[in-house]
Amino acid sequence: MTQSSAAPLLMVRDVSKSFGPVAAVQGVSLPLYAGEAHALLGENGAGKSTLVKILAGVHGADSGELLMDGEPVVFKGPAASRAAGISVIYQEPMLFADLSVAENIFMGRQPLGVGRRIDRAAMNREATEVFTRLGVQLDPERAARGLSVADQQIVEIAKALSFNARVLVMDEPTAALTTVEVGRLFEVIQTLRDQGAAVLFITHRLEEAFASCQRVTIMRDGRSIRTAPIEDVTIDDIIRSMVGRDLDTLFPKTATEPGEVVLDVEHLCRGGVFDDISFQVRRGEIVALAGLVGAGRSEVARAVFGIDRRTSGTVRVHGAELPNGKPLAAMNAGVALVPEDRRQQGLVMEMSIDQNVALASLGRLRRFGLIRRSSERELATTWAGRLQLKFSRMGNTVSTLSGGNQQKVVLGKWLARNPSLLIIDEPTRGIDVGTKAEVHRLLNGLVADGVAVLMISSELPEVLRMADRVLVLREGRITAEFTRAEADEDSVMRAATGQSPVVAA
Amino acid sequence: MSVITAPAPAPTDRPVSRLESLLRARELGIALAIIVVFGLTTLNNHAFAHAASIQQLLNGAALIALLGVGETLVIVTRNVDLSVGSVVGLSAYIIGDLFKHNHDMSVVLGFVIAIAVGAAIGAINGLVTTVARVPSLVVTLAMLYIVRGFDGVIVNGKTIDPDSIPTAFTAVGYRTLFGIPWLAIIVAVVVAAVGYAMRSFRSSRDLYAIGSNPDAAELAGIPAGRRVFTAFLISGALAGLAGALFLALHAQIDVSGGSGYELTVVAAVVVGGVAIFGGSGTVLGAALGAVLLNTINQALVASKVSSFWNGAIAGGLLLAAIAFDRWLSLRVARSLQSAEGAHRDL
Amino acid sequence: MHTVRTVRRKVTLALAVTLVCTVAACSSSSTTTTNPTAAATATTVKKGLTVYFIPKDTQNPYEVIADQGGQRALQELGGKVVISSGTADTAAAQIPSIQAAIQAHAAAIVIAGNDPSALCPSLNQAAQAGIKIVAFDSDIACASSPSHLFINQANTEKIGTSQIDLLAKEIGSKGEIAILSAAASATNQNAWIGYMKQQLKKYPNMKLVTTVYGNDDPATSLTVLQGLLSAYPNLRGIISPTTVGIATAAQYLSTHKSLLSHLTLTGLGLPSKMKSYVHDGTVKEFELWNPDNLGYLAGYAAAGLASGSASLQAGSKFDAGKLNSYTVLAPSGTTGPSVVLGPPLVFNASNVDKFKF
Amino acid sequence: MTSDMATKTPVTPRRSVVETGKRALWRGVRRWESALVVVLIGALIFGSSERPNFLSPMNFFYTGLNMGEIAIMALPLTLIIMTGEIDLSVASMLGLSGTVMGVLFSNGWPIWLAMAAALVVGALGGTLNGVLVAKVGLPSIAVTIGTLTLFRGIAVILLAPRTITGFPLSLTKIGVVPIQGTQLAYSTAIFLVMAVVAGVVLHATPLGRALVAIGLQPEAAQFAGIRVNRIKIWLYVVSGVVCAFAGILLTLKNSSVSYDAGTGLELNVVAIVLFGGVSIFGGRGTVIGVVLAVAIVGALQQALTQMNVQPEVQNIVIGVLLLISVVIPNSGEAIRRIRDRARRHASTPSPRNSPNA
Repeated sequence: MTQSSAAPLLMVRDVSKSFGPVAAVQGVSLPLYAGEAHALLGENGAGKSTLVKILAGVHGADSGELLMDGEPVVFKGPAASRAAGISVIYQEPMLFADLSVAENIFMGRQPLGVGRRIDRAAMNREATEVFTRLGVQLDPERAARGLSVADQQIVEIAKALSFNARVLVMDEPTAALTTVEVGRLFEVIQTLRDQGAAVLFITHRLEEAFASCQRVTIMRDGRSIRTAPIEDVTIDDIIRSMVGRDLDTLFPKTATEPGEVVLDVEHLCRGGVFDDISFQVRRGEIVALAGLVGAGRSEVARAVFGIDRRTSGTVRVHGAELPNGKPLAAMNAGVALVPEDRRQQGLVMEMSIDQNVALASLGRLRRFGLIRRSSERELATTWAGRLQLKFSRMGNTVSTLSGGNQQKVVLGKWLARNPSLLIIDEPTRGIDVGTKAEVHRLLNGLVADGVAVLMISSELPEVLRMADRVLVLREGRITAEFTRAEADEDSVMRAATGQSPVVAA
Repeated sequence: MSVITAPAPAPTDRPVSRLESLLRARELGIALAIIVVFGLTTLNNHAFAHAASIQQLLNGAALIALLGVGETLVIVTRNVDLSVGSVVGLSAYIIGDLFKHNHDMSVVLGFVIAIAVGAAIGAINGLVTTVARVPSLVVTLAMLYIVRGFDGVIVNGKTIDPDSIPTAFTAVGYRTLFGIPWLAIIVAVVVAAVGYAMRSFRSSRDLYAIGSNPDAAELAGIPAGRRVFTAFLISGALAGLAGALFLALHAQIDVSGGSGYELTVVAAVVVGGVAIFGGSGTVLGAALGAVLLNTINQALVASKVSSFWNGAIAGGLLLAAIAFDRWLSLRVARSLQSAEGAHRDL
Repeated sequence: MHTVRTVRRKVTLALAVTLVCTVAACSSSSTTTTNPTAAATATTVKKGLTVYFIPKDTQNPYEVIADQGGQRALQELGGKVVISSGTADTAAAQIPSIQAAIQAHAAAIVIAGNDPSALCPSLNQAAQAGIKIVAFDSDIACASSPSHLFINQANTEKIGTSQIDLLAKEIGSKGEIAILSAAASATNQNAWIGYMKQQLKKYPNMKLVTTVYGNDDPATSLTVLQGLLSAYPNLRGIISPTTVGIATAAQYLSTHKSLLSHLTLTGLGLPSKMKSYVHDGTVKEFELWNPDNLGYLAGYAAAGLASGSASLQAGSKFDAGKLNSYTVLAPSGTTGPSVVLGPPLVFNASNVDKFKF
Repeated sequence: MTSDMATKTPVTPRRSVVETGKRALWRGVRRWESALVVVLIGALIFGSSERPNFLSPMNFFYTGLNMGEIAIMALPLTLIIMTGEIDLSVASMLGLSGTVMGVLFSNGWPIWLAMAAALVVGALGGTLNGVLVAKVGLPSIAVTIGTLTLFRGIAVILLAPRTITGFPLSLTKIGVVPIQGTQLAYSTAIFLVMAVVAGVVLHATPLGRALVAIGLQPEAAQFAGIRVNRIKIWLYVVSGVVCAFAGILLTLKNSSVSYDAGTGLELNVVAIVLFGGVSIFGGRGTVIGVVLAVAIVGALQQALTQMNVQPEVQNIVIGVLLLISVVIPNSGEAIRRIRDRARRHASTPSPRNSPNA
């Protein structure tokens, strides 16, 4: 915990930015002090990402000003912001798949040799140096295509380091990271702070804010609600100021009595991805697949649903075997999959809300082969109501919704088929605390009604509090199974990272 | 939430870099293909290996190769330029007409004007594409019509006859230096220069970045608009140059000059290993792609196969080429996955 | 160039046409070959006639020249010519022009059909609207109506045989020869090639090794020519019965003079394109008829028909201005009444400069 | 795990990090049809002001005749482009099917059987495209440039240098005369029927919705249980069959076929579909828009021809229309972006301004 020097390194003062009628950011102010990590918290749609893009120079502020070392600065573009010593790490890494890792780090400022030509040797050397500073080993000449999300983050961070950035802005860098990698990230942040950099850290995992930040600013509806040293706030008042009201218990999992087997997976195998996966999910229970990102959890889900073909093994739903690689067959057998990546897989972002809700149920909405718009609208309205969807017009594209509401649309799309097995991958990734609670309550309701739920989550607390049983995957194999009682953070993490004799499943 | 510090992962890259070197050796692959075709043809017809017919191979491929260079720049940025064929026709006719009316116009000036005409059209393509941010495929398709139409209006049934073009100009089309046709030398120089630039300068690396991930390019502060504009500008200029060379080579030009080139060029570029959706590919590969297609055309006639087979074979080859690319990238992906697994191993 | 290109018509049909008119044609036209004196005045022809010229496409240089001939004819006759067609050599592109002619109440249509039959229905309509139909350059073959007059540039057999004879003369009637044609679909090309093969029987020592197709595109023509040369090193002669092909070949040979020692080029070409090659010795002789005269004759025929001073009666004569008078040949086979412009002209260093086309 | 790097889609404004303005574009697209109606009316007024009987049924008949094949091929292409793919092999398939039909017919097959065979070839060709694009996962633009060359090449092998004619008149006349008692060309009627079918399928059926979803976001479509690959393959098969059918119509219209029938039409067809407001990136567009585009282009061509405007001008007009059709819907966003940049350069923060201006 470093003390904050008098003048902030970067001061955001009364900044506003609006898109048409939508005021994304209104009069936000926050100070970033050298050597300090500053957590920026808030629900989705609170305006955090817009603020980040203003700092990054992607958007120009409509009013208000940015002061660096007390001097007002105006960024004409991302380059300007970077030149001023601000570097931004976005939630999804932004790499050039076709270019080498080193070139990704130094794009636009590659070290030059004689005749202003790029000095590749020097470039690779510098890249390696940065990686050593980060304590990782990546081949700088290797193409970025095919890097794991974590390694992509590493490259992004390396990029930021190579700038010797004075201000480092991280927009949910941990969303896709495993605990191990998060740990490494925090060490990096520590290093940067020691070098006198200011860090703005955006996350939905409040624990992380407490673990690594000294100061916190909470945003709601585009406004900065309060800024305070971390030790002056508790999780509860943070949540209160985020959602603007008190929250009933966060993870209200009610115990249920599991019924007969719905999903029965035997010796499921997909070459090079996962191997010999066997498990069952019963009516009225939530089974969680835990493990590190890349351990093959989502891949198992995809194979069960039929998005990917399985190389061997069987998948039975209500005793009937599912054909290989046929999502439609799975759906007709009563399986629903709420995928990991909402924006890419879960929704057609440019389609209207009602059309997205109806997309998986069109078969039932036909008359003489034609879609009945009326019943389509009706279906959508029903589910919007049940899920308390916040929207202005059914005809708007889902891209206009906040992350949480988008997730509700995905859920509505699948619940509209009233499935008997719901596979839900990262149910609450990147959605705000309020909606998180709603989603969890919803899952409870479903299992209570006898739906079988297979849940995949990188958030241990979520897994531990929601799941009746926890299956841990490591390197594509099930390495442990815990009952609700046995499961705790330590045991699950050890099984996931393979740091202990595997508990017999 | 618990924070466990673990040793850093060490990705095992071996299989990757091997396959990547294979990818990089794409040019090598095409070169081999050319040699094979050439060799087989020579076996059943020794005349094919004569200096003369090698010159012919180079001359024949020169124009498409030249256009391929420009097209590569554009395609690498995830765009496409379909107007090149029309540009060739227009620039060739314009300077042809100038020569016709003032016979003692300097040859150099002729080239300069042709390039300028091409550059002008390239600029239009670039401006509309970048300023209005509209798909270049549509823009350049429209320009294909407009330029060809404009060409037709000014040509209006006239032709440029051989005797109205200064021999000093046509000489470029057939003179040789140490047995290498000037045409081929000019194109080779362009390929070498642009190829070198594409590897060694920041601005040209930007082109790859833009094609590889436009959003990231924007965030990296790369002036995408300006770069893409430049790519179209160069593509246009080279098409103009190609027009001049067309006139020099054929000593005649009418309204149909260069029509249909656009698809041939794209085909050559794709055969040359340039990814149609941008981000990767080299001008050398594109040029070699052009040489390969032309070699096959001539090899067919030379080996007394009916020239009727040209089309079918060229088409099949193109399909084979892209299928091969796909197969290769799948291999890379798979080997990466296993590398991935290994990497998680710690 | 494209005269010599893309008449979509069955070869046999073409043969039938020409075999018959041959005999008569030679007699009638022998007297009336180019005689550029005394522009006769056609008293019997009405003034102010509008004649639609519909070439294969508007850019076809050969036909541009022919159309100019037609314009001159109508000027002499105090009428006017409207030239209308598409950019592509397709019947579809010509149909709107026929339509336009009908709506403009033209007196006659002079058409170079891109398709022998596809135009018939629309031409039929024109005929019903009282428009006289004249076909030139490439005939239309309509089953019954409309009746029309075909202006034949020269008879097909003569074009074929004479080129073989020309080449034979130059290479001493022996050695391998090849043909560089236009599009493989060009029916009149194929008809001529058919006669060339017949004529070759007279020259046992000359062997036609292959026919290659340059599609009337300089680039393609050059590629196939180069392939040809490396495929047949002992090639003695090349016939290119298409103006683009022969010009491309001439350009290549004139720049690779070494080849000329053993290789001879001839065919059908435009003097304007060829004269430099004739003078630098690349090409000794080549053939063509006078497209300007072709259009001129067609113009007079159209005007005559429209004014009733000419008829489709076999043997009936009509005035053709500077070309004197022409006799209409009897219908035969699938061809209706026709006249033949005359035998092809042979161009060489002595006369190539005289011609403006 | 790294899908964002694995998949590559052409860069589009709406994919930009700066996400605003895409709805402006969306609305622009939807407004496009009404714009087209205005343009069409304009074209008609323009035509009839130049030519009194421009709106005559006969004129309508010929317009339909001229646009027939292009219009028909445009429909399946519309659906394909809706899914974000493209098919450049349409014109080659048209040529190939005509060739197959002609060759078989000339070898004594009954005409109906020959036609059936042509359709089968269309299906096979389409399957090849579909499998390469959907199953093997190759970029459709590259694949169909390949099959464009391949199909045409096969046609050349089969037919060149011959040209087949002599199809039964009973059939060939449907290519040139209107339907009994109407002024409707058969091809026009067929087009209209197919257009209605295509329109219903695209806009009112689950399949159509699936096409849109695939075009906008293939992965999401797959996760919603839409059989993306199968649908794409079938689209290409349909496209192949329809183009083969168009080839049959063209053959009958010309009552003759050669290997190069319809060469180069592919770009016209693409141009019309795009001018109809279909987004080249998929997911956006309407069949009615494409129908309007066909009507506009047809009317303009007819008008310009009858005014005896140089046909090249028509190319320029098409090109300009095409440019406008993409620039207009995007201009809003462009203007906003320019203003925004200007504002930021004049580094004084100004009051809010709408991104969708």
